[in-house]
Formats: sequence, structure tokens, C-alpha cells
Amino acid sequence: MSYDVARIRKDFPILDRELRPGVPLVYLDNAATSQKPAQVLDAMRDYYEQSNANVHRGIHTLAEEATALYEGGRDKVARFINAGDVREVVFTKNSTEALNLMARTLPLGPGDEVVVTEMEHHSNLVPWQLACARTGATLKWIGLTDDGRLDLDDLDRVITERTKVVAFVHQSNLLGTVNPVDVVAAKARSVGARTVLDCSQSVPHMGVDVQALGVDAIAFTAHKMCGPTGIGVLWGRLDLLDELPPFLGGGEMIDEVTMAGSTWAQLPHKFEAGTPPIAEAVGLGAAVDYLTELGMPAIRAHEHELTVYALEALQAVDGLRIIGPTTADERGGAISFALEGIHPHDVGQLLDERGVAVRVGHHCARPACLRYGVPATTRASVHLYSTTAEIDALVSGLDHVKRFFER
Amino acid sequence: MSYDVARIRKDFPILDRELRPGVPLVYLDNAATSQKPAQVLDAMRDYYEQSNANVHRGIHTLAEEATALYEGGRDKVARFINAGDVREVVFTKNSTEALNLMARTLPLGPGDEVVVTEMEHHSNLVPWQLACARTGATLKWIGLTDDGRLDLDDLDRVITERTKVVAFVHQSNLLGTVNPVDVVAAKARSVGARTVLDCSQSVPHMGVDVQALGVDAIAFTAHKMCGPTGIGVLWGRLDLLDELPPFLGGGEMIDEVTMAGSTWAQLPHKFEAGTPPIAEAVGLGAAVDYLTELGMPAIRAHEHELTVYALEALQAVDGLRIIGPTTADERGGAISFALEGIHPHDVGQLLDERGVAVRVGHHCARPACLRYGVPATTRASVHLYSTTAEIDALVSGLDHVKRFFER
Amino acid sequence: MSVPSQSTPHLDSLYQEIILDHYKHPHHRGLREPFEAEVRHLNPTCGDEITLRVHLEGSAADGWRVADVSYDSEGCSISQASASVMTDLVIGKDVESATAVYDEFLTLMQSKGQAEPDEDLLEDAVAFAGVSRYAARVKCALLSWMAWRDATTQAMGGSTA
Amino acid sequence: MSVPSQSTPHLDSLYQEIILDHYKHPHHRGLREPFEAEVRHLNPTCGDEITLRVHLEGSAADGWRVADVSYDSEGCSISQASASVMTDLVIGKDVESATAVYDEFLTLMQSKGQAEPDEDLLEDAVAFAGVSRYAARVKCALLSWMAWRDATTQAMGGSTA
Ligand SMILES: Cc1ncc(COP(=O)(O)O)c(C=O)c1O
Ligand SMILES: Cc1ncc(COP(=O)(O)O)c(C=O)c1O
Repeated sequence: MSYDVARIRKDFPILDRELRPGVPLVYLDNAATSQKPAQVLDAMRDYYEQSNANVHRGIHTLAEEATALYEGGRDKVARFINAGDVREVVFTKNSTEALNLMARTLPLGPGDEVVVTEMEHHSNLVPWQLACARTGATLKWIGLTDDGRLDLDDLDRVITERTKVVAFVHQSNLLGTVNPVDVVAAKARSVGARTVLDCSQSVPHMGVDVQALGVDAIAFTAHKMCGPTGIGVLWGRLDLLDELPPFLGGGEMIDEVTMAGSTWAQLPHKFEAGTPPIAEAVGLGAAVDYLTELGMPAIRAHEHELTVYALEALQAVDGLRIIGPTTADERGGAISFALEGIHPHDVGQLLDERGVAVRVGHHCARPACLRYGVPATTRASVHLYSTTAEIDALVSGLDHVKRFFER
Repeated sequence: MSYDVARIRKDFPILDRELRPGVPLVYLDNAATSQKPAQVLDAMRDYYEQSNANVHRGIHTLAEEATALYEGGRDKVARFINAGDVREVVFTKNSTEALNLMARTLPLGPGDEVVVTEMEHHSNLVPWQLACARTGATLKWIGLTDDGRLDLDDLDRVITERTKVVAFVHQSNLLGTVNPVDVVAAKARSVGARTVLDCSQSVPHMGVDVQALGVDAIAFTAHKMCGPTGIGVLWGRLDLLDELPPFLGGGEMIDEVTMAGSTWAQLPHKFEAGTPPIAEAVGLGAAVDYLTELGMPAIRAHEHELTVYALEALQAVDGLRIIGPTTADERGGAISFALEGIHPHDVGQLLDERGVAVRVGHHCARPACLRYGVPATTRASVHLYSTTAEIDALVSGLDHVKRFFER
Repeated sequence: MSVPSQSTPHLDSLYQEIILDHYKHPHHRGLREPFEAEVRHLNPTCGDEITLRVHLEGSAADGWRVADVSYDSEGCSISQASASVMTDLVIGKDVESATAVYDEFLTLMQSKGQAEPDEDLLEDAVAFAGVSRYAARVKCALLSWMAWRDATTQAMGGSTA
Repeated sequence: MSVPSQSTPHLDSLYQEIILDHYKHPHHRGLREPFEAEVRHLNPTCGDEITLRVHLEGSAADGWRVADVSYDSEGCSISQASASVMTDLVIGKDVESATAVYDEFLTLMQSKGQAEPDEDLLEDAVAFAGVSRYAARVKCALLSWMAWRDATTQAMGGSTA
């Protein structure tokens, strides 16, 4: 049972789309969001057509079914990331909310320090900037090397006894870099700091085992892992989540309410105020089933092959500079680059004309763009259904772009 | 073109479901969540199968389409509630998040007072309890009359010069009561307080015109108005939203980011951190189209008829006591009741046996339950597709319940 | 996707005659003295409530015996009947044996209708087997048991049995 | 649901020869003295940036004339070319006439490809008509115009033209 990408592509109806007659879609914007297999869309539709009800508070048949399906989604996610306890899995609206939840509830005060890295997505930077502004804590960061890696020489200087939280990205959405979680987490642990790992770009592309990672909390988002929009996940160690105060207040997250005051529900409900993303949890569960069926190691191997292929092909393009690691070691399949003298906007626009969808801009990682002296990059990124033919289409598209502006 | 409920029901595939052979679903749990017409499910599926991409940051064809569809959802919502400016419509994950957003960002301090009512849903109570605990402000509330109305005699006593915010519900999910928004808002305005109206139960059932309401902000939630889970709406006056600090930090909500600090995007994006509920906005847009096509006045008239019918039929049941207004004036179609000597759990369970889905419990409005001396109620609630035959099934079900426990 | 329970089993399996009997004529009801621990437990979803007292005899060294369990409660037939059955089962037993019953009942309730209950141990409580199929009602059936367990632990001075 | 643009119009309508010419050979580029106001505008999505100076002559009473507009910018072909075209159009005009051109250009950009641009007023700027069909590029085309408008308002002492 080898990895049959042609068969896999049949599961994704959108991949058959022609943008214009004769111009098929070449979707290389997977780091922004992934496409969804029919299995995921069917699961959500079935939920709505057969079992739709609000969860938890009802005893009628639909409410019981909806609750079982919603909690079933949680069970699947817990197994997928090897959580020690299903109560450690909290559904949020996206990664960003999960990271904000941590930044709002982890205790911080004047004199405390929060450490991030210079390659963070804004969603794992701005919440900590806000937290520091609110609490009087200080934000520090680990810099980057010229070849797109964390500057580990910074570790001992930046992470100190005053560090309370180290928040960093597992795989960079801009550079593709996979960070050495063990090294950073060990250093953080040695000073008693909490670690929050942004797994938005890792969980969709490699097997992530939270018990092996050695961090205190992770965040990820369904829409990048073949699941629907509208749902993300916070995983956190039970003892940590138990200590934290609630984040949003409202229905479902309470134990006992009087006008004078309230007490909080058990985990994970303490952090799930209001009607949760029910159909979305069902869809995420189906996405997890889909990924598990293909096998995360197989997916990773496939994407690694594509990354090797793409890095080589792109570096053969005259005037093209990779922003990030130039080899496929410790790196995922999101590849940013600059094309000499041509602005990414123009690159993206002309590629789109040929059906090739890439992302251009700062990719919500502006500080890292500044670090590498580019206002923006063009980024191509693969997923489990991507092919070498798509990489070829990208490269021939880039030749076209260059000819267009050289004419 | 009269209101043809039989034809309308054909749009809702779930309404054809039999829970067990010969036991059709009688769905009277609409205040918890509504069912979804095929039009809404189709719109979301089409989005995923044809245009799925992340919004705003892309220039390729799918990204442009996805952005147009997402923002199209916002345009539809803005028109539906007659917002003066589309930037006043912020997408959240549900009502609860919208209310938390207001409770977190409206400025409060020691000596300030926040006023709610005793009939609030926990989602419009707990966030204000938390805000008061955090800021040193004081929470006060308007009490209820024995017949399930706001005790307006309380107004002048409770709302004073110290009141900074008055947060109250438009239509109670427990009692069905429709509150006199104009009276409360006028009083709040007279002391310079901001008004936040919880429209979770009104927007789905009556035409809501934010310019006519005279409040500063409203919250509602898609899943109760034939839309999907995973999305809610905050509407607020542009000048108010503009003044407020951001809520969650991350991608999309920023203008310029450096490691040292960030500036915020324009409205509504300032309040939409991270990848938004894109497919859900498309679905909500389709729901709004669906409701508009039927016409909110026609929907309201239909539900009013059902409410009149149900109130009469229920009050004819021996030992049944309505918790809330006993007539259909200034009241919606959510009807709570107690059945002498039989716990709501048992009522709900036995009704479920006959296919009748009602909600039992405190309905996230525990203080109001305490006010009326009941730990829980049974609640039947109608929507645009409900029928008098369903009310009949409920009433005959209640006879069965009574016989069961009297045997 | 598989829908969890396309067909609800007939309700008679939930509302057994034994359950209805205990509901209508509860045993050991009311709050009595003496007691070493009193707890109040609440099921926030449905408003079920119990205040429960435990009176133990014995000592950590010689072992503890459940001398009395008294309670005041409000709630549905399942939670009321369960409290009545529970007191029948634990009063008079040593804490260790009573805890074994508690464990067995807990297992039964978490079995989603799959367990074969031990009739010798559970006696009247086997009637609750059907309840385990109704996720939302399991909490009702467990409320009094959880309260008993909690109060007993407190009465023994915080040590677990 | 209707998908907004099943077929993208041919790109030649976006990348007009005029645009490419201005992009490769921008007019009035560089920051010059004297000036009464300098602003920096940024398109956060794509990193396009412009620093722009306005030098006005005249007075509120007699009317203002755009004596010079100088700028330093980074960005895509559309934003670069737009700045070049804009300076051609506003320099030498009185502020009122220049603002009329600004208004016309703004209307064109917001037209989603539907407007009939006024060629007499817009001259080379009519080449941007195609850009209005690309929502994500409209901001690029408008960046320099917004900066000019902002700087001019400041230069006149905060009063609007
Ligand atoms: C009156 C009222 N307010 C707020 C809410 C909360 O809505 P949501 O759970 O979608 O956040 C609800 C429904 O649960 C409600 O009925
Ligand atoms: C590394 C990283 N972190 C966080 C996020 C935020 O995810 P979301 O927008 O779903 O909240 C993203 C994607 O946008 C990402 O790539």
C-alpha cells in the first residue's frame, strides 16, 4: 500500500477545478490553509442533516448524539496527539484564540520575562506583547541565523531565572524551519519557565506526540490539517490547565451561578464558554481520521520528497533567493523566496494567471521578513496531495514571470 | 404567497428523520439551536469544494473568491440588521465571545457600576462578573416580577450616575419575555451608560434594526438562526468600537508589527484575530438570505400564532405551571414550565421516547430559575418550521408523562 | 460517520419498576445526627442537589464501618432512587466493602450499557444498568454515590479507604 | 451561491504597457526640499511602503497650489507605477483640481471594473482601470494617492481642501 497521490487527490473535489478553461488549479498555498477531503465535508453534512442539536445540556436523542459526536471529535484529537488525558484537549476557534488564552491566563507580573522568537507568527507574538503591556512583564526574543534557524547561542542570554514563559513555533510558516523543541524546552525547564509551542504548521504535516515534546501547552488549527474553519485546539498539561483562571465567561463553562458569583466547570469545559463549534469538531475528527488512515509518517515522507525536489528546482532559477533553510533537513514544505528585482505581488499575480496559487506578503511574520531585509516574500507550500508536477508548474511559471518583466 | 410551513419543512432534511421506526422527530428545542436548511449546507459545501482559501492575505483567484464570499457574508448580515456601516459587524465564534469582547474592552474601574438583569443567560452575566472582579467595578441587577417581566420599578434605583454599562437580554431564552429595550436604553442613556443588548434569541425570530434599537452594541449567534455553529456576531456603533482596545491579538488584526510593538488594523479586522470562520460566514450569509426570503415579519407572525396556541394548550394541562409570561404579548416562542411533582429530567426523557425533543435544566439562566423557585424547567421552543401538530404532540406527550408517574 | 444511537432502547430499561418504587418511597431520607462529615453536591446541568451526611464507627487502625448515611435531596427520579438504593447498600457495611460496591456501581454507570452487573454485589442497584446508556442521566445516578464517597473520605480524616 | 469570478480577465488588462513603463522609469522619485508635510504610509498586507513629501504654494485665502510631490517607495509594479502617475497628475495643479483627480481615481479603483474612467481628467491613470477588478491590488494602486491626500491635508494646516 504505497502512497498513491493520484488516488488521494480524488478525495479533494477542489483539486479538479479549472480556474479558467484549460487552466487547472495548482494549489501551493497550503501553509495558509489546506483543502478538505470529501470525507470531512460528508461528516459535517451528515451531522447537520441527522443529529444537529446543542450539546451537553440536553437529554433528548439528538442532543445525546450531538454530544457524543462532539466529544468523539475530542477523543480523536486526543489520540492523534497522544494526549495523556482527553480533558487536556480544549476546543477554541483557531490557533490564535488558543495562544491568546494562554497569554491571558498564565500569571505574569512586573519583573517577569516572556521569551518568544524572531520567527513567530503574529498570533504567537502579539498576544504576548499585549500580555506584557498589561502586566508589566518584559518581552524578549531569540534571534535568527542567516540561514533561517533559531540562534541557539542566544538561549542562555535570553532565557534566565526571570523567564516565566517561553512561547515558540514548532515549524515556521514563513521559513519552513523546524525548531529543536527539545533544546529550547530543556532550557526553559531548567529555569522553571512554562513552554507554549505553536504547532499550527507541524500538526498538519508530521506526527506530533505531546507527551514526547516535553512542552506545557500547544496550539493548532483545524483548517490547516484538512479540517474546517472555525475550530482550533489548545492542548495543555492537566495540572497547568487546572491552575489557570477561566478565559471567557458564559454558558457551559460554569459549575454554579448566582447573581453574586460563580464557580467553574471541570476541564475542558472551563475553557469552552458558549456553544462550541460542534459541526467543526465533527469535521476535525473526520480530518484526523483521514490523516491517520494515510499515516503521518507517510505524509511527512511524501512532503519531504517534494521539499527536496522543490528546493533544488527553485534554486536552479536564476536570481531566486530562498528565505529560510536551503536544504530539506529539519524543515517542512513551506518555501519562501525572493526573485531579484520583481516584487512578490507581481510574482503572485502572474503565477495566478497560470493557475498557480502561492501566497505573497509577510505571511503574518513581519519581524522575520524585516530580519531578512525583505518587505515580503513569495511562498509556495505543499500538503499531502501535492505533486512534483505542481512544483514544475511553479518553476515554469517563475520563468514566465521573469520573461514578462524583462521584456 | 402565504406562509407555507409544509413547503418550508422540505428545506430542512433533519425534520424528516424518524428517531426510531414510526417515531418521527418533533423538534421543540429551537431556543438551544435551530435546524439548518439545505440552502445553508449547500452554500458551505460549495465554498469548500470550489473556493476554499484563506482570506485577505492572498492575491490568487481562490483567495480573492474566498475573501469576496467571506466579506459578502458580512455585507448580508449588515443589511439584515440595518447596520449603518458594514465595519460595525464583527464576526466572533458565538454570542458568548461577542459579549466577552465587550466585557473585556469597555473601560471599567473601582466605583463604576455594571447593570444586568436577573433573567440574563450566563453568557451575559458571567463575563460581567469577571469584568467586575478584575476591575473593581460593582455588579447590580434589575429584578423580575412574578409574571416573568423586568421589574421596571427597579430601573431608577439600579441605574445611577455611577452606571457605566447596562447589559441586558432582548428576548429571554428561559422565560420567552421580550424586554422593553427603549425604556431601559433611554434610562441608560440618561446617565451616560453604554448599552449592550443580547440578541441571541431575538435576531432569529423578529426583525432587528440596530439603528432603531438605540443601543450601543448587540450580540447574536448563527446557530440559532438557521446558520452553522462556530460563528457569532458583534455589532457595535462605529465610534464605540473604534475607541475600544483590541481583544485577541494575532494575524489579521494588526497594522504594523515589530518585535517591539504593534499597531492595530481598521475595523472590523481589529477584532478578528486569526483565521476567521470563513465557511461559517458563508453559511450565515445563506441563512440570512433564507430568513429574508421568508420575511422576518412573516416568521414572527407564524411563531406568534404558535405561541398563542401553545400557551393555551399547555395551560390546559393539569398541574402545569408556566414560568414566564402566560400570554403571548411581548413574548417569543420559548415556553418554560414545571409539571407538578415530576422533575423536568423525567419529563424530557419520557417526551424523548415519543420523539418530542425539549430542553430541561436551568437553560444557562440559573439565577432566574432560583428567582422562580425551580431548580430546572422543561422548555419547549418553536422556530419558523414548527407546527401546531408538534405542539399537539408535546401536549399529548405530557399526558403520557403524567400517566407514567401516576401509575 | 456513524450516528451513535439510531434507536433508543425502550424506556422501560431506564425506568425500572425498582427505580420507580425507590423514587416514590425513598429509604433513609432526611438529615440525621450524629455525623462526622456533611457534603453538598450539585449537578449543575439539571439542578439536581444533594446534602449528605455520613456517620462512621471505628478507627483507621481497626477499620471503619458505615453506621449511617442520611440525606436531603432534590432531583429527578433517577437521582432520588439512586440515593435511596445507595443508602440501602452501604449502611451497615464496613467502608472497604461499601467502597467495593461503589466501584462496581461506577463501572456499571460508565459501561454505556455494555457491562454485566454483579447482582450479588449491587442488589437493587442492578436496576440502573439501563441508565448507563443515557449519557446525560449517568450524572444523576452517580450524584449521591459521589457525595457519599466524598463525605466518607472526609469523615475518615482525608485518608482514602 | 455564486462564485465571484469564475474567470479572471486576461492579465494584460492589469499590467498595461503604461504601467510597466512608469514602473521601470518612475517620475518625480526621490525626497526633495522644501516640503511642508511628510507622511509614511504602509500597506501591511504586502509590505508596500511610501514616504511622501508635499510642497504647497499659496494660502488658505488665495488657494493652494501643488508645487512639488516627492517620494521614496518600495513595492510592487502597481504601487510604484501609481505613485509615478500620481505625481505627474497633481504637480502644478491647484489643490482643488488635484483633489478632483484624486476623487475620480478613488471612484475608479472602487468600481470593481465597472466604471468608465474620465480620460481627460485621469490621463495615464486610466491604465489602472483593470486593477480595480483585483480587490487585493486596489490597495497597492491607492497607497501613494492616500499618502498624497494625507500629506496635503497636513500641509494646509489640517483643513480639508
Ligand atoms: C439569551 C442567550 N444569550 C446568549 C446565548 C449564548 O449563545 P452561544 O452559546 O451561541 O454563545 C444564548 C444561547 O445559548 C442565549 O439564549
Ligand atoms: C505558525 C502559525 N501560527 C499561528 C497561525 C494562526 O492560525 P489561525 O489563523 O488558524 O489562528 C498560523 C496560521 O495562520 C501559523 O502558520
